[in-house]
Amino acid sequence: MDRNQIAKWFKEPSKMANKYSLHAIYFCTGCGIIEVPPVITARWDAERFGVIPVATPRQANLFLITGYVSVKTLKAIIRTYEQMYEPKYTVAFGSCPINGGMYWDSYNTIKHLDKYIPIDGWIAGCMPRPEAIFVAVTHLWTLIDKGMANGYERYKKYYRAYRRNQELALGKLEWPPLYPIGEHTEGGECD
Amino acid sequence: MVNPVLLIVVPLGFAFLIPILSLLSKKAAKYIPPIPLCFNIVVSLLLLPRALENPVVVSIGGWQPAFSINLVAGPVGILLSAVVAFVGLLVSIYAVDYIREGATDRYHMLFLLLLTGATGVVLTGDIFNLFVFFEILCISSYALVAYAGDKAGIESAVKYLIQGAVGSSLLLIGIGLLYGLFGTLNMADIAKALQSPSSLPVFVPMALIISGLGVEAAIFPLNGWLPDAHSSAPSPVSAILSGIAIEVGLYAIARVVFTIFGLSIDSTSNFLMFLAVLGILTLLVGEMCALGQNNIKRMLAYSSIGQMGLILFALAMASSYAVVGGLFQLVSHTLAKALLFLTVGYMTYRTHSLDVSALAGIGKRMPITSLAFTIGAFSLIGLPPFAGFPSKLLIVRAALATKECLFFVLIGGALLGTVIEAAYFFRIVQVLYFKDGNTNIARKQVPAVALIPIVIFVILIVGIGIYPKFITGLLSSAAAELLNRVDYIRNVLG
Amino acid sequence: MVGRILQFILYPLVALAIGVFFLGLARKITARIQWRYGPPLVQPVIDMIRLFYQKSVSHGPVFAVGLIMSLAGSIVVVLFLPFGSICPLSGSGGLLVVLYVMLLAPMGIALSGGQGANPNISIGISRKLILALGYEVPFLLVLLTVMTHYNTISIVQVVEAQRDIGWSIASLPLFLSGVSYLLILPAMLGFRPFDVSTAPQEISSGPLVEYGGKYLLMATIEHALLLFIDIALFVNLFLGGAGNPIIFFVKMLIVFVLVLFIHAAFPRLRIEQAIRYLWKWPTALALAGLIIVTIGRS
Amino acid sequence: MIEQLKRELEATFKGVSVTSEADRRITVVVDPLQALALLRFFKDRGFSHLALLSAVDLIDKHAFELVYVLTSYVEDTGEDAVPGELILVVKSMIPRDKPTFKSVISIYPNAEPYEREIHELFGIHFDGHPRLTPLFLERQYPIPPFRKDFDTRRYVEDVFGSIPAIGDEEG
Amino acid sequence: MKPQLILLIAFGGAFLTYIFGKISSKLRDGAAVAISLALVAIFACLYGRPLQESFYWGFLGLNLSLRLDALSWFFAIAIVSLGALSIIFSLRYMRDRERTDFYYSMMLMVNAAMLGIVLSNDLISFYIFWEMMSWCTFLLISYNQHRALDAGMKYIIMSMIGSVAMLAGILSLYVSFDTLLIPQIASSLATASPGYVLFVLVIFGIAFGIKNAIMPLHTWLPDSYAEAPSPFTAVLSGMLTRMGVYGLLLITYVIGGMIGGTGLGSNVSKFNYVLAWLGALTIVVPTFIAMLQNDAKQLLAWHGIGQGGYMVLGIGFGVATANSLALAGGIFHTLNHAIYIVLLFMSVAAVQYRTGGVRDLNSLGGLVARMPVAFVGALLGISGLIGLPLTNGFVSKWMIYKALIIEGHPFLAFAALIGTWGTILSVYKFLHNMYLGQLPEKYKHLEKSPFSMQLPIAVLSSAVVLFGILPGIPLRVINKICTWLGFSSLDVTIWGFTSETGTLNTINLLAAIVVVSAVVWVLFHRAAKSVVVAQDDNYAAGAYVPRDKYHYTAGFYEPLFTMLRPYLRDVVDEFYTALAGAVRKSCGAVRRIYTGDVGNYVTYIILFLASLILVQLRWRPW
Repeated sequence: MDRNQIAKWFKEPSKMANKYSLHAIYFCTGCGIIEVPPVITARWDAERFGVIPVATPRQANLFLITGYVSVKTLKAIIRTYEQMYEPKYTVAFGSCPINGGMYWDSYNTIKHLDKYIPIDGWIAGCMPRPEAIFVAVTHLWTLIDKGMANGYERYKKYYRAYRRNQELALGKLEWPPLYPIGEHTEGGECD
Repeated sequence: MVNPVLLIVVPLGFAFLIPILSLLSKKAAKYIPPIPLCFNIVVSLLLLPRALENPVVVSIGGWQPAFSINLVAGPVGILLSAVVAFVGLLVSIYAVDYIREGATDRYHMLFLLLLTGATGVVLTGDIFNLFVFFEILCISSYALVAYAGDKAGIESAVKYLIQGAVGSSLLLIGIGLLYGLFGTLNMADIAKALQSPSSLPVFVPMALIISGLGVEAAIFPLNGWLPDAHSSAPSPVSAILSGIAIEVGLYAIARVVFTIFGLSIDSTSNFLMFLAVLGILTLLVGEMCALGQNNIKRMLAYSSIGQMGLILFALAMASSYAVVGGLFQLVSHTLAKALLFLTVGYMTYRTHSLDVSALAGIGKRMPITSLAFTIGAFSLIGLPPFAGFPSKLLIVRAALATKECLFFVLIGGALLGTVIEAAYFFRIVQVLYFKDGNTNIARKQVPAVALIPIVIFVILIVGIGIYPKFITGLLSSAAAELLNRVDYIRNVLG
Repeated sequence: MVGRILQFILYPLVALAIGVFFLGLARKITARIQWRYGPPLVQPVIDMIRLFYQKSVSHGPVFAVGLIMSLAGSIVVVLFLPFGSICPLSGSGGLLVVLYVMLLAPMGIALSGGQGANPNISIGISRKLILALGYEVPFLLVLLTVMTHYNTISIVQVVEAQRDIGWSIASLPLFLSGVSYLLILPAMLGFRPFDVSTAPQEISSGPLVEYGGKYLLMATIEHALLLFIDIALFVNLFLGGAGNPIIFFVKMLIVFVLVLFIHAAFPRLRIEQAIRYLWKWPTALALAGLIIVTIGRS
Repeated sequence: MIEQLKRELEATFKGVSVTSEADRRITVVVDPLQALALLRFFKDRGFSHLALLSAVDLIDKHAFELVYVLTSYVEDTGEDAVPGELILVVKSMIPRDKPTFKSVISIYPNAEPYEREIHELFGIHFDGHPRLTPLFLERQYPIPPFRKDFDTRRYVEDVFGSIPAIGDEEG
Repeated sequence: MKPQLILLIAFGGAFLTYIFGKISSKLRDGAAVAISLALVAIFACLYGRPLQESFYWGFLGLNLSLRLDALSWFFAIAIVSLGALSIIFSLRYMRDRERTDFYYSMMLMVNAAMLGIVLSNDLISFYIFWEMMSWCTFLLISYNQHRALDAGMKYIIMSMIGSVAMLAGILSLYVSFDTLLIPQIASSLATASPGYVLFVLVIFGIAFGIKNAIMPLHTWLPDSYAEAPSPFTAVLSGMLTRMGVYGLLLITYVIGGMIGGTGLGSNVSKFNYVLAWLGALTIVVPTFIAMLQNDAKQLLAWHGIGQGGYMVLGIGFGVATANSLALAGGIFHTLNHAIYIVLLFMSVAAVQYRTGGVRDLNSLGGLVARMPVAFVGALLGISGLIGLPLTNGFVSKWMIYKALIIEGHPFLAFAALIGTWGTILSVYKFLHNMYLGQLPEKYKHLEKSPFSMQLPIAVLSSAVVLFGILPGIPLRVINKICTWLGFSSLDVTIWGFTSETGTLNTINLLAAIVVVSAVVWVLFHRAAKSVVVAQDDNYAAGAYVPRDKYHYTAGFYEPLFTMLRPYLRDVVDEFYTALAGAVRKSCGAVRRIYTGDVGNYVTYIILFLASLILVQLRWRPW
């Protein structure tokens, strides 16, 4: 935790600020959300590290995807992820987003979440404990330090592939694509 | 040189000429009436300068005053006869085109008779003569009301006849009693001989005469006949009835009260106060009945009752300003009400129904007539640029000048009446201009013949409204003549 | 002259610093009350730096103009308030102008929120304005009591008057209005019992829903300044507004901590409950104060 | 009370078998044609609460079994009723190859979501149902997923497996 | 340039436009604009020169005369300029409506009548022009037919009651002083008995109260404003209703000498004190009723009443305690209110013109993208209405409040301040529901408002800001009016007031706000860029809400209304409707006297006669 090394602050303030002010969007995607209240309240207090839950994606720069992702929830996750703005990081909770976990053969859950949205950090475990969340957060700090937490750049770079996968999984999406894809934007004008 | 008797004789002569002429050619009858009326206007204008200094007294038949029938052509008489003749002329021009079906020649004869009666009442100085002319007036108006020939017309004419008869009989009894008391029929003689009007033997004839004349002058309890008569009569007839007949009745009451009984001079009796209260009562009843009315002619009839109440109130105040205001209101009401009835005549003729809502959209179809109607209505309410405003102004000023709180209350009632009047007239104006309807009628003006009188009336109303000095001079001298009884007696008895 | 220009520049920065310190203190003390360790005192500064570098969403020109107008309004109000001995704009209108310039802040946020075109924003703004109407009734009564009592409309003269006759909260009528001011302070600052307009759970932080990086930065600065203004106004009017800034800051700190305890302990009221409360006790006290003052005066 | 009910049932409906397992639970098996009449019959008797509507895929009998579980809100369902409510299970079998059945919304309005769910997951069409739109699932499935002949692993393999990972095909 | 020549131009212009209208509509529009601009030019160059001219003796021996002095010039320039702007505005607004030449001639006639009122030096011509104004307004209000007819009737009946009361007042003055020239009345009224002065004040107070819609007499205003054609509503709300204020100022002039002080003066100050309290009541209640309205013009109409309360409060309080700051505040507020209420009505009219007459606040939204100029006009209008700093409303409200507080009347000030907050809530709802929020699908391709509508909006918006920043310009004229009315003059400077009990300096305020906004803007732009996003790319808890289902501006202050609704019923209006019903029922009853059966009528006659004689026999009254 190099929060109070003033020199670093002056050298690269945006990276340091991003590290020590991670506002997580409070969006219950799956069974893992039951882990978040103890994390942010008295016993484990994530606010020590500057992590507080916020209500809207606009104010957030950290997206915790907690638990299995059903096909219907994926639509909401994509929409929320696209409504957040750079620099933004995603951390996937539990084994289900990694490879489907115990729902590996269910027709209704998404197996590999990173085929649809970029993920910066994974926490294994079928519902990891709060301490694991803090490990993830500190791991995320090092990633930010090394500049490897570049999920949002990957999303921008391979947006066409991401969009194609999303439409493969969900069928036609109502909202226009985030970045101009060019050849097959049917109708909707890109913003 | 010019003898006031001509004013009565010429129209009477022409009246009897019409049936003879109609034997020759049916159509000629309707062009006759305007001639004697023009003659009357010319004569009264000629008489005017002489009458202004002192009234022209003429005794027919050469007998001495105690017995002779004499005419007193003072400023009041001349003024009113001029007004009667003028309005009669315009309405006769209007009737030329309006009256087509039925016995037109009999209509024109009765019309002339009515006007002669009115002129006679205005000019006469003898109470029995007053009664005779009064009878001519009433009988011809009964017949004219029934002229339309439909059920409503006849029924209301019969009702009018009955009430008129009762009124005339009361008048006759009153005159008889007076004749019994004073042995003379000449107003000036009676006035000279009469001391205190409040003594019982004098009061009873006065009461009789006033109620008799009151029936014709549409005072509150006595005017049951007016709404039916004026609404079911053809428009020119109701124009004449509202315009002239009831005004003449009111003049007769004023003449009787002021000259014969001299109530204005002796301060003991406050009978005038009673008349003033009666006037305001008539005003309020007339206006309130008109508010809820949706038959347009009945509404105009009720508004005539209202206006009569106002004039009676003004005259009953007996101060110089008040009487001037009263006479001014009388003239402006005659002009405005005649205009209203004439315009309504053609509107209802075109829409075939008397209902106010049927008049929707007439503003676009008959623009000039509805503009004339609006000007007439605004003048009746008393809005500034029109004739009604100065007259109402004078009446209110006179009432306030008396400084008695009763008159404050009464004038308050009068102003409330004005507000109610404004309410229903503005509603009609809205219906005329701002409601769409009657799209099927062709956008055609009133025929030219009817248009002349309407335009003249409008010019007169606006002219007097903007420049009232035009007739205030004549009115003040007329008021003076009405009020001071002594000059009247001196002039007549010489 | 140079001193005045320096005052013009430094005073808002000092006010901002105090406001941000209060925000950090608020989070720290609430955490400690909730038995948590809580973020460092400088956490708001870190958040603001992060927001400064964060990209954000805009919904059109009014979205930004409204926010700029509201922040400018707050800063200008700060210039009107005497802080210890410094008072840059004392001579141009006094309390009435402060009252009306304070309107700019809520109007600005309402305007920019309006263009955000989000149902949460509209509900948030309507609650914010209703709440404002709620606390304005007692607030205006309090200000009128003070102005009528000292028969002046300039804050500087009120402070000078208190220097010789002691704190105005000591005199009976103004004690009532001082207590009433304290009762409505949480509503004015938007703290817990009354933070119904930016409730994260119900309407996902009301007017702030669409505010991203720099917009959220402006909103936080504006909230910090609001803290400073309301508490400085209270200290000036009721606690005598000390000679040098240090004592002034200590007085502000005491008042702020008092309000903070209420903030940390109470659950959020519904908007009707808030209005009913605001129009019952604080208004009664303020009205009593005003009646006593007017009777005393006439 | 149960015997009296049983007698009435046999009297009015032919070919219906009534068995009672536990002390307050009766199972009635009826052929689809008379099912609606039976449900109407029970509704009039006070069983106004349709607790559950579910289907069972009897793949070996080539049939779907529709199970309606009825209870009553009111304590006593008749004059001499036993205190405590009575649970009724009405079963009817429909052929698997043309799985259609009449909708019971006219009798039990709250059956609407159940019927949509069964339509979505079993593919049983309820004619007379206002809107048989999908309730839970996001995607279209060749065979309704709850049917026994739906091989979920193969479906997952060819649907989700076929979606390439990001970044690897561009090298 | 004699005053009656001006009136001749004004009235002649009205008839001329009607005749031109018959020839060609273009000619008529040109003529209307030319005449109104000519009038503006005339009055502009008549600034310093008082005129006195009696022009007509013929009217029943009364001498009608006109005058032009500081007070009448102040109102005249406002009437003429607002009239010109509304004529320019209605060029495009009334283009494809029928009976437009009637509309234009009536608009010019109303302006001419108002000029007549303001220029008249004696009460009869004052009354004549007052009546003409009333029935012209009636015809214009009923122009939109259908619902406008009842609004017109309500207006004309109440204004008839007012003018009838005024006629009685004028004639009682004439009878007791037999002169109607206002200066002469002023001198002779000084000697009149206090009771009589009170009577005159009450009578004229009723007449001017109805016209200025003071609380108990205000019920005609909301319907008339809402139903009249919008450009005329602008004139109606801007200047026509403020003839009541001009009347009040005339009364203060007439009773000039006796302000404050005992005896006669005490009556005057008591009356004005009651007027001030009525003004305070008129500020609070209509402003909160305005919050309930869902129709844009009704909302603004209720605000018209509320703001009228400020003027009456300022003038009434100023006269009651001889405080020239309050009086100046009242007069200045009349001008300010005229400017921003006309601006607001014009912006509503522009929206109405484009959306085909829609003015229901629950079905509009997001028009800022499509009609930016109308939005800026509305924004400046409402900030003037609220009194935000740098707008003209702020300065005049500041003057009234300072006077109230320094004189020690906090409760009046409290009512006025609460009125401001009521205005904020209802006016923000107006702006939000109409301009901000989601743009409905059907207004996607709405074009901008035409230039002829944007010009007046631009001119008025700049006037709002100009008088807010440099209030000295109008205040110098108002100061002259105060001295003319016999009050102490204020030390007015170009940027506000200097006085020992508290100065107002708008230039400091302007400088502070501009500098600070610049700093904030720079900070704002140095931060990371922001992406402009379509209106439906909005946070909705992850769901995507389709466009036309996303409209939500209905029922803006529902929680507050559930609490306040029972108290915000317009009790006065219900009372008046009940009264009207009672009058109509009694008229029906009276009509039953005429039963139509001739037997009754004859019995009436006989009964009348018998009672006459009986009464004479028994009591001998006559």
